[in-house]
Amino acid sequence: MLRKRGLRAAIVLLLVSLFAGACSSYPVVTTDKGGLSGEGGNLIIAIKDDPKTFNPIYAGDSMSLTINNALYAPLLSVNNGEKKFVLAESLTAAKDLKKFTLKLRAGLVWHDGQPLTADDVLFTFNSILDEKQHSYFRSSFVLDGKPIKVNKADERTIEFVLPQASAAFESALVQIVPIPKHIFEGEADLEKSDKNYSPVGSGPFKFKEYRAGEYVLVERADTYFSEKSKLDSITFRIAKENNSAVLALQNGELNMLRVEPQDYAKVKAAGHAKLMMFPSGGVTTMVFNMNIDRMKQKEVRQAIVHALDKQELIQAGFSSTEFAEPAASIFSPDTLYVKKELPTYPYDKDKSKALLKAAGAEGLKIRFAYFSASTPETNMALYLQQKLKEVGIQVELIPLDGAALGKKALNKDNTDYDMSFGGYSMGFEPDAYKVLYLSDAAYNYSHYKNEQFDQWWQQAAVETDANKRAQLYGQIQELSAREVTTYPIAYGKSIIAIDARFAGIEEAVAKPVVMFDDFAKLYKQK
Amino acid sequence: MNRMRWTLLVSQLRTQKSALIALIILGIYVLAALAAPLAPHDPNTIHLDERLLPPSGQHWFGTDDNGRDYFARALYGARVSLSVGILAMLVSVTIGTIIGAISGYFGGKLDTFLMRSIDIGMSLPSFFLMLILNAYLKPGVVTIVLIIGLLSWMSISRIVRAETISVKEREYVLYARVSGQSTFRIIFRHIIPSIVPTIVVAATLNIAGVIMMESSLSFLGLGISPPDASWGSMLNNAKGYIGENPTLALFPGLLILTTVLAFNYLGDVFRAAFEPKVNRR
Amino acid sequence: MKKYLLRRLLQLIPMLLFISIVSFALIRLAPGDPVMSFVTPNMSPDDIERIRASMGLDQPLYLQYAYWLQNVLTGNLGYSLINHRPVLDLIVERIPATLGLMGCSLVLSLIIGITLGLVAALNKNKPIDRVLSFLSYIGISLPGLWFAMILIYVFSIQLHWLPSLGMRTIGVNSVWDVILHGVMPCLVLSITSIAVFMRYIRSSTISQLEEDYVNIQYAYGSTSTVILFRHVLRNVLLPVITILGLSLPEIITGAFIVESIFSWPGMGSLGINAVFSLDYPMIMGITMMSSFLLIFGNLLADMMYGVVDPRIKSMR
Amino acid sequence: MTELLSVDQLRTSFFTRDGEVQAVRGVSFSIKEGELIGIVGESGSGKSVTAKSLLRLIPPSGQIVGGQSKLRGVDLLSLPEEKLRKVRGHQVAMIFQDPMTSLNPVLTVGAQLTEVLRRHQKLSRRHARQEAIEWLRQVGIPSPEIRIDQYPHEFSGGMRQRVMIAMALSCKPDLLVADEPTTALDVTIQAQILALLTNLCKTTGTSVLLITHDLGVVAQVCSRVIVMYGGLIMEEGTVEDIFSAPQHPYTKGLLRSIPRMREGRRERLVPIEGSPPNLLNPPSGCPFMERCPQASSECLILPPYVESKPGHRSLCWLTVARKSERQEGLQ
Amino acid sequence: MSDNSLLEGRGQARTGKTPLLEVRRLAKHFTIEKSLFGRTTKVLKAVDDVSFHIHRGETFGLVGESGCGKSTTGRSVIRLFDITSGEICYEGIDLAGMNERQLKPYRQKMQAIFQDPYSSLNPGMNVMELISEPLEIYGGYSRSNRRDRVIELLERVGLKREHADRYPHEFSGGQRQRISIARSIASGPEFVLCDEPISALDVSVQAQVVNMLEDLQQELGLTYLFIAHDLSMVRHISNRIGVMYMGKLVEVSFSEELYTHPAHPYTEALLAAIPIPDPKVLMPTDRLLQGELPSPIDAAIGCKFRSRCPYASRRCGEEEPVLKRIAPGHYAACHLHE
Repeated sequence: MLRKRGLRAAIVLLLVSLFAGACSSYPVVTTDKGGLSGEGGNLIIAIKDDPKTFNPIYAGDSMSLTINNALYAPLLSVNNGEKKFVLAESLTAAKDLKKFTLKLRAGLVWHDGQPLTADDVLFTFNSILDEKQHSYFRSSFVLDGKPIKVNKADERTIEFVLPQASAAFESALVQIVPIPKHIFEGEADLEKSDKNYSPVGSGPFKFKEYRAGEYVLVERADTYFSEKSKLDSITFRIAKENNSAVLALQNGELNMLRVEPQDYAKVKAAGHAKLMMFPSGGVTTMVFNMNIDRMKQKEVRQAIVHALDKQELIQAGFSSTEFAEPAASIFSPDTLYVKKELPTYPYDKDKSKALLKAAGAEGLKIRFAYFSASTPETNMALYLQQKLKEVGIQVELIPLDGAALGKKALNKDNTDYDMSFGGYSMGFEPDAYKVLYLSDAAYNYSHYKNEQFDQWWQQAAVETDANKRAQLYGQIQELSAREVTTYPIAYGKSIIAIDARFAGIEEAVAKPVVMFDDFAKLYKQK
Repeated sequence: MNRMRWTLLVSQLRTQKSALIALIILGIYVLAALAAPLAPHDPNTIHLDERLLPPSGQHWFGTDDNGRDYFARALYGARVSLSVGILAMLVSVTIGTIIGAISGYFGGKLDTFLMRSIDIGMSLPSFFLMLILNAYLKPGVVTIVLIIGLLSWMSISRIVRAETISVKEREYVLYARVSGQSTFRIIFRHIIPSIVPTIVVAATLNIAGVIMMESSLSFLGLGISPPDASWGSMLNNAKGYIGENPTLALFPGLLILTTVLAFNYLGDVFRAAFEPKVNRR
Repeated sequence: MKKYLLRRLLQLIPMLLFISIVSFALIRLAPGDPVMSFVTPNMSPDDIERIRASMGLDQPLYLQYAYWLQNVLTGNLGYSLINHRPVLDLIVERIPATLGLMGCSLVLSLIIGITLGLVAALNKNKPIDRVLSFLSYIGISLPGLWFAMILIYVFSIQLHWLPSLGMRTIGVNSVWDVILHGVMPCLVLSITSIAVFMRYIRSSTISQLEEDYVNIQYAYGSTSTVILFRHVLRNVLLPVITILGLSLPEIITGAFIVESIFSWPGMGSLGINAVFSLDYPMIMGITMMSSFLLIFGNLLADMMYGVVDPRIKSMR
Repeated sequence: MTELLSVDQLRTSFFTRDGEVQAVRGVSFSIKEGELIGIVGESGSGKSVTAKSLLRLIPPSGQIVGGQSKLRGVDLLSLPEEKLRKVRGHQVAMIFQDPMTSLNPVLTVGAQLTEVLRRHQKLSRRHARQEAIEWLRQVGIPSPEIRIDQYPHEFSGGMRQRVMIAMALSCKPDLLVADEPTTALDVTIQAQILALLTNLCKTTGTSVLLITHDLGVVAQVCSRVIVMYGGLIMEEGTVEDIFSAPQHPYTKGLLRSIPRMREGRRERLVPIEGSPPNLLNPPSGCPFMERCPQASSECLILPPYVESKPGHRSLCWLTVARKSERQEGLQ
Repeated sequence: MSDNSLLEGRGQARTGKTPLLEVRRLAKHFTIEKSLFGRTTKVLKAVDDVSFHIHRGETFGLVGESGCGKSTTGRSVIRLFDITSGEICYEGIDLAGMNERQLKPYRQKMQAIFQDPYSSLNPGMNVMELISEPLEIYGGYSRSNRRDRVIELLERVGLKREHADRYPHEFSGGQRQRISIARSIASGPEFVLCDEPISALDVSVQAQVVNMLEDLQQELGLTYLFIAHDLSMVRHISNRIGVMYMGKLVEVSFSEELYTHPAHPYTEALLAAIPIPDPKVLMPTDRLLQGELPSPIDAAIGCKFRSRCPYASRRCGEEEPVLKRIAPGHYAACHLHE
């Protein structure tokens, strides 16, 4: 009789184990109340994906940058041109721009109560410069091969000695956020150390909890030196699918969301949220690959540009010019010395055909590469294909995923395609663009080589006189617009929807990439 | 197919009205696919001012997010989806039948080797294989056909192998060996014709699976490259507009559902028509 | 029985080894470069070279594989190139969600599939049988993506009954909330296997009812319900175990797709990102994990079959 | 011996897609207490369908379209289902042809035996197990206490048929219907099973209806024989009369086509030409007509049953003619 | 081993000539279980050390219960698969080692008819295609006279011209066996293996097929190896009969003598078990064979029949009996006859 019972037991066991496995494997949290929604409120912000790291010297992706902006306070920050001192009290540059002294505020403290001193800043810079740590920001502090020197003057002052003058040094400093020496000292490999999982920061919010694939929870830090955050906590909620995210915004599961152009109308109609729009600081361009002979001919480039109506091109990519302004200069609107009046190429089919005939390029065939996962690029490519067909140019579309496109673009003698889209956001310092346009620069996607052009960039980098610099950068933008090897299309706009119940948006100062400069200023109305 | 099986199939079709409906549906779709150029609008021209229009007299299925006529795109999409379905099925059925028949007929070490490699192939998550294979080949119909074909032949070869093993023991195959017929002739004159019914059934069910796989391939961004479209890629693009324009998702989804449904019904009708009871006492 | 289990386990090792070689070769030969996903213009080329070296990408392929294998044997699946965290931790964090989703959908499809299959078989050719058969046809022909969209449109957008995002509402921590979140993904994942089980149970019950041993039971005065539950059901349910094993590949692929539609925090979304950014160690980790799940699933089903079916047990 | 079962004008047809197959076209016979009667016939003669119709065990596509089958005066064919269930297995038991598929492969032999015992004899689980072991010993299965917990696949063909006999006789039925019980067995095992069956039925007084196509089995085992062809009874009589003085041309043809064991001379076999009739549209008259060497136009209409000897009737105009000649001779 | 003794009995068997077919120490073993490393641990000895010969024009019957290896012997003789050991000499030439190419001419001479009428004809081919297959292989017929040859064969086996275009499922069991026979004699063979050709047919139809086989043997001088488990029919058709038990040949003798004076206890029990179709002759219930077939896998030494043999002695358990001549043309493998 034993065997019979064994059989029945086996089947029952199979079913129960499957079900138990299903339920027990859920880390069902029943005790912890999640966000500490006290009277200050818990702001839920949607992010596209998990943050790559909580260690600022390795943070490159927008998710990590946004969260670190809440956890850590920078030395100083620059919003639409004007400087604001945070951890630092003052930054004085020497006459020859070769020496900078930085003075920290008094009484600064880390979230765990340890004092924040010049030692931490020194430790941060040494870690960044240390080749073994391969931090992402090392290149900004190595001027043609020679790293800068950092030494501690006293408990609150640091001196930076540069091997050569650099106007862009201040913009590099803005990106750096000090990390706690007492936490990371002695760690062989900062990148992989497990101290990164429970970060100790210096910003208005401190780290509470991270649940993979779901959310990152940060709460108000009382140790913050300036005005405490009115919010009790912020939850950065991971939402991959943007239409279910828009839905969650409507039923209150989310309070803040970066909105895609095509969802703008839907969110506006729903009326739950205020919509903020501000320049994203990014420039979308179209790049001609100068390694290809046909592309070397200026008439061909001009013919192509004349065949496109910039207004319609933007409408195709961003569904309306409301979400992306037509761009004239290769500099983004928030960059110093940006020029508005530059040569333009109005939509003129006959001129385009004439130019093509002059260049002997009838029946031209072009291979156009674009990033397959980006909807704007895909739609613009389709529009471009149809428009160029009208002037007799045959366009073959080549969709590539991020890794493949990146590798081809950075290959100096790449001939896999004739044209492609480009895009960058370099911040307010014009010298940062040098990396994209110098003849032998790593990221010169169009591989355009011009001595005169290079000289102007080098002079402007070391020129101390402001209007001399303005005049140099003016000539640069002028030449680029005439040569049209990189054709600026649009200045992108970031659209952020915030639940109507939250206020303090102006004080928090909307900012590209990290959404807001200071989350602490936001609060929940009663 | 010889006379006997043909009459059986026709009688089965007459009695099972569901099979008739299935044939009619497939007939309409194939005709529509062939007549695609006659569609009122061109599927790929972008009209920025006519974006996301609801179905109307002028645009029967409305327009998509680029202002392209959705009905025309559905017709051209039918061409892609049906051709991918049939071509991929042919690829997987041919490979599957040959390997299955050889492995089943010869048995021994060759059979164990083939079966072990199929076990390995089946335990590699097909999802990853799709992504990786697609990275090698440039996008297009040929790539999709190859990827899907290479992924779905393994289940067919298992079915064919099992059937070959059972047919191999039948006495008319023993007689063929006794009367000195060559192995090649035995496989192609006796074994494969007797397992044609199973192959046909597996083929129709495979087409259904292939069309569904094509739509999930598009979901992963690996399907047909723009400006052309398949039902799968149309469905995938419609994902973003499910809120205000559900029709964008409704039409391709319905078309895929009815096609796959038709193939499944046909598969079952073939199975019923060629049921082995025909030659059982 | 133990000898058979030992032999199957021994076969498992070369298979997993072979799979790891094939996937390593396939992944590493794909065009593109993992460094691209986090390179920014202000990083100098030699810094990039140093980063690539730190990832060990500059050594010859076979050496990289040797290191990878050596690490795996010591239980360390290497570091994700993008998230800078051990692959094992990332996977272990996510596995419960995927297993939970797959587990529930298997249980759901078993229960519903079997009951509907039996109901259809018992009322053969009656209206209810025709309706159920038609539904089962719809079930196997329904594209998962489309079904998910319909569910979202009806239950989330229009009726607001069910959330369509992630596994949990923020600030609410109850089992009921997780279940509410899991309803739609589970349904989408199991709709096809419900149909498959139903069709199988119906056809095999009908064929079992024509067997001699059933006639014998009638001849000895037994009723049809007793025959069904005491005799036929057992013969019908046994092969379900093998079908369970065979349908694992579809369920795993399906789980990956459903997870990204509903932002479900499982292995799937991790896998898709890893492949798009060519994060080699992560892809290897997830491929090996899902292959292991598949092979182990089939082995478990096979063993289960031996335990439950006396004919097979005595053979081993 | 009192009459146990009387079957009157039994008609059973199968309704297939191609039309009505009349498997049994009006069969009447009776079985007395303790009698061992055999129905012999080739495939398609309707012998098996007749047996199954007695307990209404025909597959769903078939239907009993007429006639009665009275067991001790109670017509089984019109009995409501729950009452008929009481009869099945208790008063009338059955054994089928293929032992390999008669037992449920996933249940132990003991489980299946005790289930029948407890249903008809209301025994406790332990008591039923004892009874089952006893019956296994009676049908000649060695060490039954161990084998009762084994599964059907661990028994040979012969052993399984013994289990079926145990199952049948354990409820002490009045009638045992055995549908080709030994066709699937080897000749030495067949001999053992037939010997076991006849002894047990004699000791328990159970009457047996044996269905077979093997004339040798009928001759050795049965006391009375019914010869069936084309869904009808061609001839019925005691086994001695049928074998020594067959009246119907079909019976004669059957007997002539089997090799005789007489020594020395080995004459050529005399087969019955042609093939069995198609019961989809059966001939109106005698079904054997197209294959019968002495067929005449009379055979287009079915003759009445005529007794050439008390208890020995046959369905043929020749018997009718012979009877009338004899009566003229008598006068 | 067995010498070429004088052959009386039916027909034109010539004495002293080399037999058409000579089987010496034939063995065919199947592997049931392999150890982890591929070494075979359990073997089923389906046919074990069987020798016999068949003269031209003779019918040699091979009988025995299921699992005794008679079908495997028959199929080994026509080289349907490779044998484990032993020789198969056709007119003195050993076929055992040959490959398919070398076997080709012998395939024409050796043909076969199988048991199940529903499985021996390819359901997808009509009668014309079925019967003309051997003609295509062994050539000599162009398309037109191939059709005439087929119709001639059809009529020879009692079927009509219009049957040529029908499919197997449109015929009764008896008619299908006739088609198999027509197919087997199409290429003009000398030897035909009949592997239980009538077991699946009704008694009346069996007689038709048996008569036809006898007529064809007369007319074409065919030699038959007739395998069956129905002993009475085998006795009718065979000149000499071999009885097999558990893969061994236990007795060989002329058909008449086997029935009148069976030498081996198993043959005796086998004959006693045949139900005689005559109520007056009652079966000897006392000499009924008891017990079950032992499992074929256990490799016990000694006579395989000893567990069920009423005369079993100690010697039977130790030493395996060998086929010995006990009378002209009559051999038995049993210690009783030493």
